[in-house]
Amino acid sequence: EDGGNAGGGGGGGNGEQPYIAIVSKGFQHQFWQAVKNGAEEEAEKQGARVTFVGPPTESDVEEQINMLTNDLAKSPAAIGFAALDSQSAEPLLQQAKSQNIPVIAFDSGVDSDVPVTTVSTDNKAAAAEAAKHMSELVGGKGKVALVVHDQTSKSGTDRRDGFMEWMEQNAPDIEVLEPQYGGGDQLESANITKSIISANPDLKGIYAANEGSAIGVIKGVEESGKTGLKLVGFDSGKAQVDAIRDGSMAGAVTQDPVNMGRELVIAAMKAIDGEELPKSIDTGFKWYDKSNIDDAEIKAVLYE
Amino acid sequence: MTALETPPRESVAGGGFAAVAKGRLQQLLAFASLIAIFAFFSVASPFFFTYGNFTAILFSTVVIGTLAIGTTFVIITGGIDLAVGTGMALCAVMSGVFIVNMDLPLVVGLVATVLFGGMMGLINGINIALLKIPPFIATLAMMLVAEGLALVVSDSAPIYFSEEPSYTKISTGNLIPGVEFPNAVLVLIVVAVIAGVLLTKTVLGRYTYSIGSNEEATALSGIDVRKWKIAIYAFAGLFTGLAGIMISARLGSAQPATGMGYELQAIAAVVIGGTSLSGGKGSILGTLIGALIISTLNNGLQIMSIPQEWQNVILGCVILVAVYTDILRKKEA
Amino acid sequence: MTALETPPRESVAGGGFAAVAKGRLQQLLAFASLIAIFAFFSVASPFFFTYGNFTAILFSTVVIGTLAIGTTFVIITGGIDLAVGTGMALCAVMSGVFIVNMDLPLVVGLVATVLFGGMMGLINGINIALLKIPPFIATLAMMLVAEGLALVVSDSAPIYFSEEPSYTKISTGNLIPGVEFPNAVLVLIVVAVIAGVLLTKTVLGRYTYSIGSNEEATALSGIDVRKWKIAIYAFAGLFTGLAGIMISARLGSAQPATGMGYELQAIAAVVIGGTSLSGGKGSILGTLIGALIISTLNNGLQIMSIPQEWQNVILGCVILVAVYTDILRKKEA
Amino acid sequence: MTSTTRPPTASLPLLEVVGVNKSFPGVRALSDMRLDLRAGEVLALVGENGAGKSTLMKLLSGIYTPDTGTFSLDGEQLEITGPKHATELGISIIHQEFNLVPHLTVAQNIFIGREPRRMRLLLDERRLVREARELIERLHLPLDPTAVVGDLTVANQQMVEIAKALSYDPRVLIMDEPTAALNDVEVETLHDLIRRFVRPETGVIYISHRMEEIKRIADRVTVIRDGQYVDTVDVGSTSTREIIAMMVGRMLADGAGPRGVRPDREVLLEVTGLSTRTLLKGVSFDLRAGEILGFAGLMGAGRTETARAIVGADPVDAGVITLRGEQIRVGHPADAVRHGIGYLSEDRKRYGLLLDKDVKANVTLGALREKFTTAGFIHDRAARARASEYVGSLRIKTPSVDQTTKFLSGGNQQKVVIAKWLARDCDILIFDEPTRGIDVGAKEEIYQLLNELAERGKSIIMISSELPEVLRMSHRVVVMSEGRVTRILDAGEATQESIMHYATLRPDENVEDAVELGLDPVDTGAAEAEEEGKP
Ligand SMILES: Nc1ncnc2c1ncn2[C@@H]1O[C@H](COP(=O)(O)OP(=O)(O)OP(=O)(O)O)[C@@H](O)[C@H]1O
Ligand SMILES: Nc1ncnc2c1ncn2[C@@H]1O[C@H](COP(=O)(O)OP(=O)(O)OP(=O)(O)O)[C@@H](O)[C@H]1O
Ligand SMILES: [Mg+2]
Ligand SMILES: [Mg+2]
Repeated sequence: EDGGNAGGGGGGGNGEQPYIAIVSKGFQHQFWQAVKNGAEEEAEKQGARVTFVGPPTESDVEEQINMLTNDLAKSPAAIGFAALDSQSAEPLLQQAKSQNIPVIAFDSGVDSDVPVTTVSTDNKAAAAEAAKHMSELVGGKGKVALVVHDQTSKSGTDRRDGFMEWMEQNAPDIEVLEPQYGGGDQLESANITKSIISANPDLKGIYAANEGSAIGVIKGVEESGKTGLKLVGFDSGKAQVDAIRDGSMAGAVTQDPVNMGRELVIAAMKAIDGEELPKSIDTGFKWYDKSNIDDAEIKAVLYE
Repeated sequence: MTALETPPRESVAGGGFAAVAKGRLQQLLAFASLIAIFAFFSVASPFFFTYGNFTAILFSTVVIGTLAIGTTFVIITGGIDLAVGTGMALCAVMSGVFIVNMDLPLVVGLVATVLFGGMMGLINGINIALLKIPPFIATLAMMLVAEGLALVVSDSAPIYFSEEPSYTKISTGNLIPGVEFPNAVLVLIVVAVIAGVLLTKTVLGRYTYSIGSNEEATALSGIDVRKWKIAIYAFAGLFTGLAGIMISARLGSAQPATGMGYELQAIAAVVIGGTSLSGGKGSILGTLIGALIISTLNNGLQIMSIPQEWQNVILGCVILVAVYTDILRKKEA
Repeated sequence: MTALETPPRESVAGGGFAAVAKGRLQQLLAFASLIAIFAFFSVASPFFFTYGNFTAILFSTVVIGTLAIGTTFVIITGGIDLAVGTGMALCAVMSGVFIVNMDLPLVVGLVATVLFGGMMGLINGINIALLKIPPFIATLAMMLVAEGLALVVSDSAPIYFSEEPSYTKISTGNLIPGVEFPNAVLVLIVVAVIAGVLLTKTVLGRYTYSIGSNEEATALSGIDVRKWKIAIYAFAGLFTGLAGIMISARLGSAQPATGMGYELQAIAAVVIGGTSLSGGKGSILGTLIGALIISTLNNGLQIMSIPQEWQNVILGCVILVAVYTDILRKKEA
Repeated sequence: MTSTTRPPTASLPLLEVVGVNKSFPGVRALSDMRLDLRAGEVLALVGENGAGKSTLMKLLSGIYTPDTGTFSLDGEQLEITGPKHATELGISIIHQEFNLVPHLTVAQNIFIGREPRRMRLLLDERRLVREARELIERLHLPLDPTAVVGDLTVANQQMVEIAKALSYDPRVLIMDEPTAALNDVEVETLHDLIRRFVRPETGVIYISHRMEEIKRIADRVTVIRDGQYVDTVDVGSTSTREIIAMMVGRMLADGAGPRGVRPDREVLLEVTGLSTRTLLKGVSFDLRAGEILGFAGLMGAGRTETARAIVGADPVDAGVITLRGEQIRVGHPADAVRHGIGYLSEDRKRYGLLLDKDVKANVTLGALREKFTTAGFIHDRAARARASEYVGSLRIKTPSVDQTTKFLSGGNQQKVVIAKWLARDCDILIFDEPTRGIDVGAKEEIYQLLNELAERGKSIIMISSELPEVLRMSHRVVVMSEGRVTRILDAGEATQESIMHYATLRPDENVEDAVELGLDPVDTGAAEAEEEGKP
């Protein structure tokens, strides 16, 4: 392996450390920061060096391709990659393959035979879980709204479609309103939420598809003064956890981003060492609400 | 140069009676667009014309409105400020640092945050006035720096004000007893009035217009344009700081990654409100109306449950029509 | 209007010998910043100075570069175009519609896409030149409309060109046999040369400068400014169409939501390249250098493994320093 | 007096204007205006500032459309639809305002809209430059076709406008104050040009406030007052005083007062060895309280640059400025004004006015902080009162102090700038071409004003390209050439001839001149100039 060289940035110091370049779908959001933290922790434990980059929004496909290109130029020992669009990355994945750099897909699958394994959770299934709880909370009927962070990215559409499909199949009496998109921006999501509430006085519940949307929804409901709405969130973070504790949000689905980061690095190290890996590694998701929020296994997957 | 222009229909701030009346008329015209939009939505949706929805619209105008007021000053000088969006995020983070991490008394923390915004503006002003870097570049650089620093300072994690319940009251509390009227809107109104007075009644405001109208002539009149430009940018920066407080007070947390894109909305509000990007004219009232037009459209289209991908299309068209009608009316007035 | 400016010490393209020499010097100065940045990264990282990385930098310049070339024309007239980013996304989607959904022959589809971009520019031009809507507003509205329409037309899902392998070849293929040099870069070079010739050697280019320098005087000289402005915006729109093709060819898919933010980068490239936002001067070469400065910085900082939150901070500072050095040198030159 | 007496050379009316009315909001610019231009003549058009001269010309060049009235060319009635149409009809105009494209070159400006092309779209730049050069040579203009227009002085820009107008081969040439920015030598060049242009089939309408010029160049003169036609008379048989009387509606006192002697008061300002990188070489002079110090020189002699250097508008390389015996540092015009030195630029639009602001804002701009505020708040009423006061005392023609300045006529704009400096009340005022574009009546008023200021103990530097004005007003005259002070003349020794002698010394090219000035010719670069050899 010649990939272990520390780049000119001189972060590692130790030239022997294997270098894992991670190109994520995002960077600034808490979810991605949690993945990053998990990866960095694990790398430290294993004596590896990681870098973690991601485009500012989950629609900046070209930017992600540029980032992947740049990281490939550093000849890393392995690459972790969460594709915004599988197909666009295919030529670069092929290039990685020809340079003998193992690629580990994470977060969502990549339609390609290049990645040696995929560390992911099933967003659709997680969203369906949220739908199931929502249905129970509102008693199987009434109007439910969605505030989603993105209408084109895979995580956005999966979390939307998983919810809507479950409702369609299992809760015929629940009317799901046209999804609204707030770009994951708290303020915009809050404003959207208030509009939805104004326009639908008989609304029963709102589902928020990521952390930013969830904070916005919580704020919007609070500001509108409307009570009795059932809110179901996604991901974690302090604001959501607090809301669930004080009852303003009923519960949320969380994936385990920290663990995803860890598993990603573990898989990468194995790949570097030439070990066999399973086709996919599921990092799972969990439903949490007031009743189980302090359980050890839930606490472990929440990030603040 | 203006030989081709239609003769003057406009007035500037502080003119005589005729001028004032004409000025008012114009603002009424921009205001007319807003009223038309209001009327339309009121008819189109039964949920639009409610007290609750009005306060919702006003509430959603606060952050953009605050940023747009600061931006108005900068644009009247003929400059531009791209740093207000991410700068606001950095100020929000700084308020978290001051109030939560350093545990300063609330008032001290608030003042420090506003001053921090002023300091960013000051740096912009120095880069622009002393180093002669074009405003677009200087504030673009500041936008990037603030974006990065917000993440660095906050360690890429939100800072929560859970221990400071009075902090969120700044935005969501009701100072007026018994009336459901969020403080945030009061704050916006108060700063708008202050900004309006400063712009029309003080030397700072007058020089803001003069610099935008003819910087060289202003300098040759014995006014230290460099000093005043720095002052104006620093002053505008205070609004970035205030917006940082308003957004984090509303959310109960300082979100380091918010803010990008707000600058364009703020500029749009200013320009829709009749301030010219080439400088020399504009008003705070116009800016507020511009901001209200945008937030009313956003609100109304959502209330009408228009599919979101169409909302932007309609928003774009309505802005065009509103501005065009305004142009037509000015011509005919 | 521009009679009020400080007399321009610089010349525009197409001047006499002295003017040309001065122009060249200036571009060399902007170029010097680029070289300095290159030199720094080459020393700082062993991975930077490689053929592969150079083509990577060039490759990553293509889309912004193409947009920036179109934007250069608009900015030289003293206008601005905020619609190039989302407009590009709409054009990408339209190329998907033409080539994949309607199954038109490749060449026809490409031409149609470019013309579609031109049509968007035409609409901008009409709004600006005939209806007298300020460029900022007109193109902001177009930006919103295009953003929405890209989602509407594509049904919010990417359109894949999997059945059209020759489509992606436009970007990723290697026309030059045996040399690893992506076609996309060739395309950029070719259109840059064409744009440069048009800007400096044709009537269109001459009137572009003339309108930006003194619109009034241009009109009084008997030039139909409205007609030419429309033509210039429409022409600039062609580059939006081309950028739509280049980005979707590179990605193998038309992404309806990509594009927001590209307009700011394109404008930044133009301004860093020495084109003044107040119009009347600028060059294609400068714009290319500006675009290269941005993409080289992005590439180099990542190659150096600088943590991402710091990358923007550094990017901002370097842009400031680069532009400031340029200003200093011009003063001394 | 009627206009029916035709000179023997007179032929058919080339251009006729009948019954033209034009109003702007609040202003009746022209009412029942008429005018006839005969083929083969130069017709002067005179009137006070704001009389409506430029408005009439803008109607003729298709920029404005008249409310009522008709135009006819060669007896044929026609409608002028726009600037382009006007040039097609053979009417070319040189506007009072700057109407060039500053970023383009001289050649590009001259042929804008008519660029020689190949294959319809491609520019033939070489032919463009060649044709421009031919034109410039034919017209004997001192212009470089490849120079960028924005870099030229006002005077040279004016030359470009003239070249551009003549390049259309017009039948009617309208010149709206073409000489306002020119000095005597250049005026002569222009007049030569006009004489060569006037042929039996062409005619010129010539607007100017300089009466002696009109005497020299025009055949007849049409006088207008307050937008109304007064009369048209033969220049040869009418005295200047009569023309002026028609213009202002009364007889003006003969203004040529006694030339002043340098006041015997303390030296206020002393400038020593002022040099700039671009032009000035060791400029030194002093200025007493109550003195009017004239600055004379040819175009580009460096008078403006001296003024700008003193007030800190341009960077200074070397030199000492002493005020009341104390050395001062001036890095910015604000410093100068703080020390009581004010500068009125020669280019009021570029450097003097906020064109899109009202008269009041302009008048009070400089003194705002000192005179019209408390704690930063503006006293609007005081500002308005003061502005109205100046509008009255300087007879600024404007509907109100709220009128936007760009809609005032050129001369009235100049008065607004003067009012701004009067409001600021500086001890030292530098007037750069203070009467440029100002009508005779107003000129007298300005002269009186300068005298009054001087009597009140103010010191005045008056830069002017009009020698009669310099001679009449100055206690002493500083003559400059090529960035040097070549001589300071006392009132007694200053004559047209002596000033011209010192203004035309060229020590850098001419060794004898250098010797006369006591300069070392090697220092001055004369040697290099000789080596290069002049064409
Ligand atoms: N576009 C306009 N809008 C309003 N008023 C105007 C406009 N143009 C000219 N005026 C007014 O019309 C009158 C005539 O102006 P004009 O420019 O024709 O004067 P002029 O005779 O050329 O004066 P000067 O000798 O000072 O150049 C003035 O009172 C002027 O203020
Ligand atoms: N901004 C400028 N850019 C380029 N050249 C300039 C500039 N300002 C002045 N110059 C040049 O400097 C020289 C001195 O001009 P200055 O204006 O001081 O002369 P002047 O004696 O006032 O004559 P006038 O005003 O009649 O032209 C001129 O040759 C002019 O071309
Ligand atoms: Mg005039
Ligand atoms: Mg001068």
